[in-house]
Amino acid sequence: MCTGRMDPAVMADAFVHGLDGLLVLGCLFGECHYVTGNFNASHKVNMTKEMLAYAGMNPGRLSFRNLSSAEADVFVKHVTDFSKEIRDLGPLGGEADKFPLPKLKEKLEIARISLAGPKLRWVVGKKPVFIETGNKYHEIFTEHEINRTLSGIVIDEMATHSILAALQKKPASVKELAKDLEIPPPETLKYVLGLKRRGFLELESVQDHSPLYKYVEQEA
Amino acid sequence: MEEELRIGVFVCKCGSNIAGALDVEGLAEYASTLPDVVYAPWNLYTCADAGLDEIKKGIKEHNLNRVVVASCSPRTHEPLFRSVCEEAGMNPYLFEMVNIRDQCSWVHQDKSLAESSMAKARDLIRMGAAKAALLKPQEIIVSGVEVKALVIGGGIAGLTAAISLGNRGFPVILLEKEKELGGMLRSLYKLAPMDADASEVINAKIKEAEDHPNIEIYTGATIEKVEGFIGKFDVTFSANGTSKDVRLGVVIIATGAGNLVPEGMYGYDGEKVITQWELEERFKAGKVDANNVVIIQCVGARSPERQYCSRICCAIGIKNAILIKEMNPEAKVHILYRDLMMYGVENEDQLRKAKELGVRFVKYDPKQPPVVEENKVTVFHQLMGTELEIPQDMVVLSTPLVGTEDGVKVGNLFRAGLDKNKFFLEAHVKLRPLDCGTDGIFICGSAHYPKDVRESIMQALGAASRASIPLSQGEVKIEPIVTCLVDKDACRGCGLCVALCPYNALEITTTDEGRKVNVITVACKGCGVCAATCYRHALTINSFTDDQMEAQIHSFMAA
Amino acid sequence: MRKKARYVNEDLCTGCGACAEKCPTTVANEYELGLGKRKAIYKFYAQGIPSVFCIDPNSCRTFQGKKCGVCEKVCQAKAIDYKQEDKILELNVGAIILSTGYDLFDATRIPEYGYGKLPNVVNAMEFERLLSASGPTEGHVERLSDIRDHHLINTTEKKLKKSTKSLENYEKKHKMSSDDFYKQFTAGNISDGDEFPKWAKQYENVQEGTKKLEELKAKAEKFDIATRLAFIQCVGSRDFRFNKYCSSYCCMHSLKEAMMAKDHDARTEAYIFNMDLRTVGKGFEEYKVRGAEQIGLHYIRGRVAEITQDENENPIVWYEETTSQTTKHMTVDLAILAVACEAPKGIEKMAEMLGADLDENRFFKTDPLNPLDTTVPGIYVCGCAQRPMDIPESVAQASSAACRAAEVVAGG
Amino acid sequence: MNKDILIIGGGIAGMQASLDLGDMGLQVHLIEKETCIGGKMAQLDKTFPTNDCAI
Repeated sequence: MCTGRMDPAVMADAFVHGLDGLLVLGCLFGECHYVTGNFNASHKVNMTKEMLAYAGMNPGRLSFRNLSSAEADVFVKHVTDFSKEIRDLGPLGGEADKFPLPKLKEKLEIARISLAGPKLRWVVGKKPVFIETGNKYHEIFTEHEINRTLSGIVIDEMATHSILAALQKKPASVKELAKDLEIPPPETLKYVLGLKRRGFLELESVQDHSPLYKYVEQEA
Repeated sequence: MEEELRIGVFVCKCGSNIAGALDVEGLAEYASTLPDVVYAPWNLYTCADAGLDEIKKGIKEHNLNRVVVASCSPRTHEPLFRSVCEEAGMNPYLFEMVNIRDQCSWVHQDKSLAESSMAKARDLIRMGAAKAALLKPQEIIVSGVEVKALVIGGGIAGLTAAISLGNRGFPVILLEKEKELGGMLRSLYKLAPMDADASEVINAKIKEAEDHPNIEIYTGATIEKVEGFIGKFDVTFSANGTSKDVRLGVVIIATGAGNLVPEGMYGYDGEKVITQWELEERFKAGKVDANNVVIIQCVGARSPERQYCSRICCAIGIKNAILIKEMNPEAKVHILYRDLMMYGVENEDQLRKAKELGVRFVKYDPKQPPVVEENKVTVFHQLMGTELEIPQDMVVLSTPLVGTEDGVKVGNLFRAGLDKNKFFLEAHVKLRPLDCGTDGIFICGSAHYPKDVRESIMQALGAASRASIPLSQGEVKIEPIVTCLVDKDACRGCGLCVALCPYNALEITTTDEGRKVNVITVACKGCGVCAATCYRHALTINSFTDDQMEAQIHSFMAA
Repeated sequence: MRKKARYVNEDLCTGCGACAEKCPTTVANEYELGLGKRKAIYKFYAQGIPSVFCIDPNSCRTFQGKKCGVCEKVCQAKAIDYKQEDKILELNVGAIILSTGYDLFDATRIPEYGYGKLPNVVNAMEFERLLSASGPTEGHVERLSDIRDHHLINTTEKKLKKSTKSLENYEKKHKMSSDDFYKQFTAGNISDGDEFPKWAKQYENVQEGTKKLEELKAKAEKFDIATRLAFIQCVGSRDFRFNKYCSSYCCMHSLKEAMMAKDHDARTEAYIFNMDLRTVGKGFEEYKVRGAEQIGLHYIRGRVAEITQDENENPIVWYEETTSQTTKHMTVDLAILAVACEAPKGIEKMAEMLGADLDENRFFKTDPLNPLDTTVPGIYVCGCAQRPMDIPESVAQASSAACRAAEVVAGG
Repeated sequence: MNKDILIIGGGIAGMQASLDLGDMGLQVHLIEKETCIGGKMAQLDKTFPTNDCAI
């Protein structure tokens, strides 16, 4: 097995369960035992890091570093350095992170669901293909372009899944959602309408001229 | 119905290796309190006969259906423990190993930190047991091998490899892109140090291959399509206008190398300023009558654009200098060099012989390269510190061997990697110098790196030896730690996993239910990139599933 | 064929190492080329296979007729068997592969390099052990004279402790301080009893030892990692007095060692004295260029004429720099000799036994067009038994030799 | 004819030859004068040009 096996959702799951730091150590670039696995791993770790940071976690808690199996001293250095960095950050949900614990874990769980979802996985999975051989029309993208796209998706996914999670608890209006989730109301409306169109939400009732939306159970 | 979990944890003292730093009895007691653990003894040496018997006895007496050994490294001991579990009637893949020696007792020997080392050992054991609970039985994968080999390239390396495999009784198909067999040796004159005639050497080999009952030869051949994997490569090639499909077990790549044409360097014109290869042709034609010969080494090599040393050019330059001197002792021969790469036994002899014959050696600095002019070469002699003017009526440039586009094509077809100089990459520089990263494909000769005749022959025999292993076994056995499609309904046949797989181990097939991925388990190495990427979570890796990893994490956090 | 007795039952030994921990006898370790120590019951190296210990009868106390048996007592696997005997095995085989390897050139044969006399002149293999994290210095490159002095400090301390203890005994017995006693004794006031000269002698020992220890410790305070390194190429190779051939791998070996040393300590300045730096393998030239441009190794073209040492036992390397044609010298902390690869001792005997010819360099004779075949059909050769070569070439050649052998015994 | 093969020397070359032949299904006898196989390579710390560990 290779660092390429590191599933973004599994990494997020670890933090949801209260892990304070996660260090992924892979082969040196170009010397991967599984040819290209570590490149895939680094793309995934970077994306996961961005997602979790967006959810409020200090990005220093997740790190990807490289070494060869012959470098015992480098291994010791990486592990020692990283444990010191994490000790300095303190436990998850402390001052280093944007939110205190119960809220941060809720946010991280939404990040986990986003990372397990198809959209981010698809784009980060395609990243090496887009950079190296291009898309169907042989358009080759720069890493910068892909990363910009990914950042956009991170924001969208986080918002979408936050809305879904909130509505699973109880029906709410766009105004309420926008306030609770700290998303600007026009954006919230856009996400809600999109989710409604895709059949994730439906109108529950109208109160004070505001429509309330509720979550629609999805068939497997 | 799910069978009840009964986990056995065996904690090893490893003499004092583990017991010296950890309280093994305490760990065993701790293990017995873990969920689903029904039996947790400790052993002095779990790997010794007594310890192994105890595992077998434990499985029988306590009806264990999962076994965890907390001891040393799975690298060395996992196969042993697995086979013991199997002997006791358990599926060997229901075994899990925890490394509390290398990862705990050896690195945490500080007695003052004994309590935290113990905590870490407990974490490791708990995580192992949590994973063991989710293990599923697996079966070793066996795949047949078509007893037939393909050799690509009919030079000295390809011919030698084909003959050797043929001698072992294996049928061989030999493909050569040119109309004639022989490769680079056909254009050479004499071979050093044995002073043999290159044509005689290669012609003898060609005859031996052509007369060999086990070797089928196709010249003018190009490979069009390659599918499959070790044991079952399906290759389509065309030779002289007809197309042919064959199935082969193994492939030896011996596509050789090309010669760099030094356009624009040192006034190269192919007339008065020629390459070593053109000199060889003139030798063969008996047309060498120069009296003042200047040979320049490292032309187009060891430079920023082509950093590597081509290994054999010094020997070729000196061999040809000797030939000129032997034909015409009055001729003045200068070799302008940077370092004389005359490694080994015979090469050093050749160098000495050249000096004895009066060949002059001038060391030049690449920062002040020689200048070739009409009838003279000017060079700064690095060792004498003076500028020399050497009269010339022939300049010979020693150019490196270079990787070829044909090689790149073959490499792409077989998914065999090449380096930036277009030479084939070996699986491991030191330990697997003849194997490609892709199983069942082997390399030899100058396709791998510039080589002289002796080295090419040697490597060809070595590649034949490596290739004969799957052929003589008749099957390849593969650990079942491979990708598997766990959720066929989820798969949409998008092909993302196929694009990312470094081993060509996945393919999209059209089934009654639409496009679905198919895992070619024989080619899979179990890296898991596909499983971590699949946006539908349809793929996983046996024995490293998301569930198992998450169970370990949860168990770790549960402390 | 003689299978030597290990005096340890291979089937029972688990390789735990309890025996070696307790063994009272310490001797120089061949694996560390004498730089380290091992016990009389030992494993050649930590990761060695088979992972089974063996007893060296030449140093084991039991075999020397002394009382011991410690290993037998501590071995929980009951694997110690002092009565094991050498076994003669007879094998009938269809083919033989010779992979007898090589010996390192004995650098004492070049007296002007001072190997064996100057403490800080080592050979490349010894330096390899100094670099190794599992080696005698745990990877710290120390001058051998410093290692020797550290060792000397230890032994002196031990001796001193012993002598001080006996002084205390005398003091207790005679109720007199040793200082007083010695004053009286030298003044001739105390003379009777043959114990007193011994006491006096012991007192002198302590005085002397203390002084020596202080000196050594003061010296040792200045000890540091050896950072100025001279690598001397072609020691015993490309040399008409010894081996005229080129040993092929030493240039790369020295480059690697220099790079590793620099990696261990960034202050390292490494000078590689060479005739030609032969970097002919895949990636080798690139390695050399990287060594010079990125790592900052110094390549000096010139053959070293002599190595002497200064008052601090630092080697002084005398050489002619051929590019400037001047004689120069350089003081370094360690001089590392890249010694030649030679056919091993006893090769003639083996060759005679097998009937295979050796070439003028004592390697097994082969034909360049049949590079694995010795002069005897069915006997093949690979690795450095054929000629000097590096690891990948040895591995590739081993496969080739396997192929030739298989052709003979399993051919069509 | 006897199909066994004798290999004299358990260094890297001897070990590789034995492994290859063993994998081909042939009976190999590997003999080594020291107490462990491994030869000179086992004494090396790292190897060129990749600086990989030797053991």
